[in-house]
Amino acid sequence: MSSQDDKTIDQPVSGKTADKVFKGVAYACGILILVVLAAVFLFLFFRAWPLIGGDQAANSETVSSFTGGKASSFWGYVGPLLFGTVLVSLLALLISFFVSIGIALFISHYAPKKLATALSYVVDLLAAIPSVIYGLWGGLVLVPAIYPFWNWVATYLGWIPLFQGPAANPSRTVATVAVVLAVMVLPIITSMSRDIFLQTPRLHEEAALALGATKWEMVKLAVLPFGKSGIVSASMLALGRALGETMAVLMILSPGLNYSIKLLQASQNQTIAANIAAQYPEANDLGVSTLIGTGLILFLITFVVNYIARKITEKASA
Amino acid sequence: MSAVEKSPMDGAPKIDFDKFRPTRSAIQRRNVKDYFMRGLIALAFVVACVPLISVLWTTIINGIKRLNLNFLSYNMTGVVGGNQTPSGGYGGVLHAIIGTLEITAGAMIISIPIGVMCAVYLVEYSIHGKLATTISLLVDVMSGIPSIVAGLFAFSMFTIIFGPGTINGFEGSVALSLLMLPTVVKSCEEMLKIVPNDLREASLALGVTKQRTITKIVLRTALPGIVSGAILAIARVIGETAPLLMTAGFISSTNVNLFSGQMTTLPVYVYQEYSKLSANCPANADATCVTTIPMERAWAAALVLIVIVLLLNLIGRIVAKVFAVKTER
Amino acid sequence: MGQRIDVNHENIYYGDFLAVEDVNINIEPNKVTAFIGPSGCGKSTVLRTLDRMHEIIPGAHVEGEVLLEGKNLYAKDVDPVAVRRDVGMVFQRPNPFPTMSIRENVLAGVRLNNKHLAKSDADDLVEWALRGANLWEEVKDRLDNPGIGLSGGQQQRLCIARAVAVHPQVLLMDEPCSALDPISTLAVEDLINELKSDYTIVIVTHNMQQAARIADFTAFFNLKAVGQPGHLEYFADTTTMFNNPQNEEAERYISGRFG
Amino acid sequence: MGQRIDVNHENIYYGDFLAVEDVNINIEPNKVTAFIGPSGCGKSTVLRTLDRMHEIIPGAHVEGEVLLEGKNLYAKDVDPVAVRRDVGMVFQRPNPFPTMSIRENVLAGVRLNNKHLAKSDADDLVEWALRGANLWEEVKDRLDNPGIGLSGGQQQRLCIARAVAVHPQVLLMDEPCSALDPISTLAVEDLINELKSDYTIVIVTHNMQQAARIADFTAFFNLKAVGQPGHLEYFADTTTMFNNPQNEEAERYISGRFG
Amino acid sequence: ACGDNTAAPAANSNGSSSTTTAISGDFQGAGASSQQAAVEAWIAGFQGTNPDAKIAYNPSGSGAGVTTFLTGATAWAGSDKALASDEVEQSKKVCAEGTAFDVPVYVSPIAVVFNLKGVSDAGKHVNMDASTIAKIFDGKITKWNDDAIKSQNPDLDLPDTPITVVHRSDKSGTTQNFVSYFKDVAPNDWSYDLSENWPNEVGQGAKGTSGVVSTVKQADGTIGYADFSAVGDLGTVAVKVGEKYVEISAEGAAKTIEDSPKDESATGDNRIVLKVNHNTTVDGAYPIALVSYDIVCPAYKDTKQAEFAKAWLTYVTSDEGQKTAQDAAGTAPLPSSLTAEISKSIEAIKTK
Ligand SMILES: Nc1ncnc2c1ncn2[C@@H]1O[C@H](COP(=O)(O)OP(=O)(O)OP(=O)(O)O)[C@@H](O)[C@H]1O
Ligand SMILES: Nc1ncnc2c1ncn2[C@@H]1O[C@H](COP(=O)(O)OP(=O)(O)OP(=O)(O)O)[C@@H](O)[C@H]1O
Ligand SMILES: [Mg+2]
Ligand SMILES: [Mg+2]
Ligand SMILES: O=P([O-])([O-])[O-]
Repeated sequence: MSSQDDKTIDQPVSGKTADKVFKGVAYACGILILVVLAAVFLFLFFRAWPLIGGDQAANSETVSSFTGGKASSFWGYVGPLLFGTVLVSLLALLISFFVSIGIALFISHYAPKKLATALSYVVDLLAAIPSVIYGLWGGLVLVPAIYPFWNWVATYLGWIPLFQGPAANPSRTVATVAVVLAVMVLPIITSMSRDIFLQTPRLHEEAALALGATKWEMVKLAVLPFGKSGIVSASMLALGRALGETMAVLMILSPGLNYSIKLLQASQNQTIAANIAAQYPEANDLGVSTLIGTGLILFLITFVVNYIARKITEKASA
Repeated sequence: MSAVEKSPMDGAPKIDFDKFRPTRSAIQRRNVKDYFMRGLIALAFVVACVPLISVLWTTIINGIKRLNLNFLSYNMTGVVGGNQTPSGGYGGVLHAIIGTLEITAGAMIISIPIGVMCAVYLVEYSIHGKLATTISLLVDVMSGIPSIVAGLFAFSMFTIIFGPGTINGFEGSVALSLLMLPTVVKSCEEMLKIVPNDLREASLALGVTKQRTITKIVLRTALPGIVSGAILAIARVIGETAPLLMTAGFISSTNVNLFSGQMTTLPVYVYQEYSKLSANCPANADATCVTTIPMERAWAAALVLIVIVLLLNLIGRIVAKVFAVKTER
Repeated sequence: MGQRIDVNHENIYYGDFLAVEDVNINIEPNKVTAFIGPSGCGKSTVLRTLDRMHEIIPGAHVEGEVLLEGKNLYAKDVDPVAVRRDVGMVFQRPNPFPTMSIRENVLAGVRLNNKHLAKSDADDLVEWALRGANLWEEVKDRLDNPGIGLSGGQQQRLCIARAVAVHPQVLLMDEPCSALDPISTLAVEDLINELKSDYTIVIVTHNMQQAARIADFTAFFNLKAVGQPGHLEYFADTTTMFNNPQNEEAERYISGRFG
Repeated sequence: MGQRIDVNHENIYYGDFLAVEDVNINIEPNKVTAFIGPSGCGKSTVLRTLDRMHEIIPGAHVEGEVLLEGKNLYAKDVDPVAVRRDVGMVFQRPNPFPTMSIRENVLAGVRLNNKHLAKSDADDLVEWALRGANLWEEVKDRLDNPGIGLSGGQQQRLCIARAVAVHPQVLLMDEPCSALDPISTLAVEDLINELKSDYTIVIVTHNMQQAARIADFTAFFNLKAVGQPGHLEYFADTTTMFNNPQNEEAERYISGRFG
Repeated sequence: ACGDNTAAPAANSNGSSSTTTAISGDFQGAGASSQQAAVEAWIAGFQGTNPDAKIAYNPSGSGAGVTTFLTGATAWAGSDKALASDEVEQSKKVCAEGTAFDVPVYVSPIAVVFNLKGVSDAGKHVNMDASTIAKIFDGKITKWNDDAIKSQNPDLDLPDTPITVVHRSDKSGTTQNFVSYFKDVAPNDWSYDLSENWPNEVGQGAKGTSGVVSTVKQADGTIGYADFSAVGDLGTVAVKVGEKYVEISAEGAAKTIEDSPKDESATGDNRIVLKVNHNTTVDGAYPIALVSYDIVCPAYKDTKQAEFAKAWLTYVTSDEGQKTAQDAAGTAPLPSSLTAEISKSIEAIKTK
């Protein structure tokens, strides 16, 4: 080969500008996240301001009108909502977590390749089923179908406060909503953890197998540790979706404003998001402020939840 | 030779390996556990299948009844009660399909470039800095923004900029892009992270600029993952109802202009039809007047929505396959 | 005591691709057998069939018999997990478990069978195995640091320690020294010499001097052309192989030797 | 023509950890310089400072000077991209681009820099580079297959071909042969011998015979104890290094040689 | 636009009184979701004579509809309840002059629906007086075979099924109208303040009329309240008026409204707000009914909007409009006693 023209390190490098511009754009996009979030926060805060800076008598009147006189202060209103939101979401996550991880492992390491491909596809598809459809299904199909089961639970496990009877009929209860939300978030956790599990380095899997590990031990030694942070982040995404889910809750749950863990009884809890959707259409200006105030609380809660989760991940990977 | 070095085994403890030999029962236990976990994992799969199949089955069975060409080619103008329209149908979802596609496309165009570039910033440029930690934490937080709050945000933003009562499709796109963004960033970030560092080093060592390394090697290698992440993000928002109720509104005629006028999307359509529950028929109506038509339309529209999602998935898969990258594991 | 391995008419496939053809070899117990041959001839592939690691690659399968003390590893009723318990393996690329400390990496295999290991037993075992891999001095003060934080050579020695710690009957090594410096290599070779009184050892190596130094028997694999299946060209005791090979290909390969 | 490299008082850090201390070395143009030394002594680390690849590791930085033909690579106005264009590198682990075919991998350095090559020029370049890496015969019929589909040894040779294809002034190689069989190694060594008329070559190797065979100069790195920084113990022309080293540590290390 | 169904042929379209030039342009309305069915039918009918008028109605809810109207973004609002006085005040900002006013557009009976094996599925009614209904909805009566119910239904074989009350969970005009019936007729059995929110925690709440109806359908022993048009094949309660039990019907509701006075507390020009007389004893009157209103301005900044609002209300309150709503949404027509007054209010809209 002919030698090329001599290069030296002094020669200008082409693509320098592109390099700088690209870096600038990347930084800008990173910072844009901050800006957007700040905008959302500020807007919510601004719209919720009358709760703090406005006429307090009018505020408590608004809250009374929302709650039928049950609460008269914003905190008395948001407290049970918050409780309900967290209760429903955690239940949903609890139900779906182990099932999801199981399915993800099934697809990534247990099922024959062809079946796994088909299942992956189905899971991706299910992740995409809109919540309004889950709402339809939950409200019209699941609610009547699941009543005998809840009734059975209430009859035989009623001594556990969670399952205290009588089971509401129709079962438009926290328990049923949690099942629907679990079904909704299941594909999210499954599809993300499956992707991560599939990325487990072959080297590590082989190391485990060569030590005489059974398949499950291989999963425990190589796959799960590798996927841990992915699983946590998938769960957080799922929790985020559950916390903010509106339509399915709105269409299924019979709401109430209690600090109650009677999962099988109706009119016990309500979630913040569903409450906003239910009340927003008929709310006046001050009512909207109150609802946005609750939205702000939800926003802060997700902040806290994610912050804690992040700390857990950091510790795990340290 | 080894005389030069003293043997590393000098001073090593003596080990009685028989102590560690697996006992029969230990092996038995491990095998049982292995089978047990295998069973549990398969069971998890079966358990999850029940509701998921039920959802699909219900939607298909109920939806197929009214899903026909007429339903796909008309909107809801001129539909009165349970009466048949002059074209022989009962109204349709053409306007909602157009609305869904336009609004979702708008959201994609906003959020995918931003999301990918943000992930690039997080993975390729930030050096574990405070800013990056904050941003990626906030991305997590953002994924928890309730869709309804996103709707309120977009609504008020447009109110401030374009005057009160502004409602249009693009407003819905903005609300949805807020919801899509964190999903795009997160999945893209994960995908960029698993691109082996070897490849970046190989490219940089060839004297390739960072920008070209990222666009031509890193993003290229991660592309299938990014595509499937983007599809997941689209799936996350294409079914949103609550924020679109306030931002894009609801209209029974076809509106193709994303930037002006209300726009119906499929989920909103489903919800509105569900809310109607039933339609009235005049006292002297004949059999062509169907009182249960709104619910039937709701299920049919739900089925259309699922089919659209399915098609998107298919397209995504084909794209991912065409660009597929064989990485060793 | 080590166990003997007899391979009869073995064909090895990756999917439809026949990678190695008709291998017949008798591996003596308590001896070191080295596999040599050009790149791509299937040394690693054959080695991996000896503890049924080959079959974890999707589509990969084996025809023929591999007898461990007369018992066919590929018989229907044999559990591959049990096989791998008895036949340890060290890989070409170091692969410590990234989430585990150095100590936990060494104990990983033992823990599978002994959930509750006495601390003192565990300590002894860790020290014994790490000394065996000539890593003890370097890491004894940071046993609780992650194994992945070590340099490449250190990682490989850690993997050897991990394989040795379960005290297998047979030890398979796929170029275990290719990432090691001479001093570590020497230590590992000493270890192999020491271990062969207890175990049967099979080692793949590119380094013919290494084969000559440590192996009792040497198997030379070859392939007729690229894309063709590899095969066992010549098998002999090491002295014959290197001094007086009765096979032209082997002689050509060895006489081109260096290093 | 190759360029000379002078390293002055170089300290290399990973974050706060001083990995290599006070390196001073003069690397002659158009000669092969080998780095040897025990595992973890910092051979790879030093090598990577010669084309500023070190600094892409977060927190990693360098003190001191590295002069390429008298020009400090670490001067403010020097662009690392330009440095790396002049100084090619081959890594310990093969790392072909998985998205690219064999052909595209070879051309990557040229193509990624947005240079347009006529098809015939490209074909010539691919053949030249692959022949140089002794890979041409094996892959010439499947240039459009993915590079990742090759065996480990083949992949590494592909990476050498890729580095060579951009015609660097200096070529850095970090144990390029550790995954290669003897025949490929021989070919690469021939290639190195051939290339040194045009380029300056620095190679890290564990194989002292390799160093003795191909290097004109040899640098022996060492480390006092684990956790301590590594340093350049002794630098000499290869003949002196292997026959008559003026350094006790080096002599001890080399006399423990084998293989 | 594409996909439009050709407008239903306007039935005997010589009916419209003032044959001014056809309206054209884009017009928006928003408000009560309960009006949706009627409004859709009206839009179709209105476009029969004004094919170039593009009208969109967003059934976002009465409150949101009024709020949107007060920003000036819509030409009219549909609402289940009349404007509050501060809303009237606020409307000064939006209307070109004067204040907004409400015009009744239809009357709708509220049904007390139930699902009880052996009764509702046999197509039978249950008789109840206001006090019994109030006690059920207040959780005081919990069994279907309670003496209070039995005594009023000697012919029925009532089972020992527990009663599950189903009420609206969202703010609702239907709720307010329903409980105001208790307030007026059985004040001793209903102690709660009047509100659009359901006041107690008895039974289950459901979103929207559709939620209530589908919930009632789902289980045996349920009872709820819903707009008549949504009842379907559920059982309905015959309500005691005077000494008789009256089954629900559009005509019955119309009779009650005819017997209802104007609400004197609603002050403001042109406003026609009715106070439903739940205590009516008119023969055949069904006392639980609500009046739905359209809210418009007497003058608009854009005269096109004014012309539209005028033509729209004219059509909606015309006999033809009322008939359309009755067919499409099962509403009851406005009593003829109001016709003159309504025309007067509509005439007040300035189109120049
Ligand atoms: N996972 C795989 N799938 C398909 N073919 C494979 C796979 N692994 C190896 N091969 C092929 O099998 C043949 C033998 O490969 P093997 O890795 O056993 O050779 P080797 O002698 O160990 O080479 P090296 O010295 O480079 O490690 C080669 O042609 C290789 O391309
Ligand atoms: N990315 C890194 N971060 C922190 N420390 C590192 C990193 N890479 C290497 N080191 C440390 O720097 C020292 C020198 O490592 P280096 O890899 O340069 O040694 P080497 O001589 O190339 O060893 P080997 O022969 O095993 O490749 C070692 O102590 C190692 O632990
Ligand atoms: Mg190999
Ligand atoms: Mg190194
Ligand atoms: O129409 P509603 O006010 O009852 O929702």
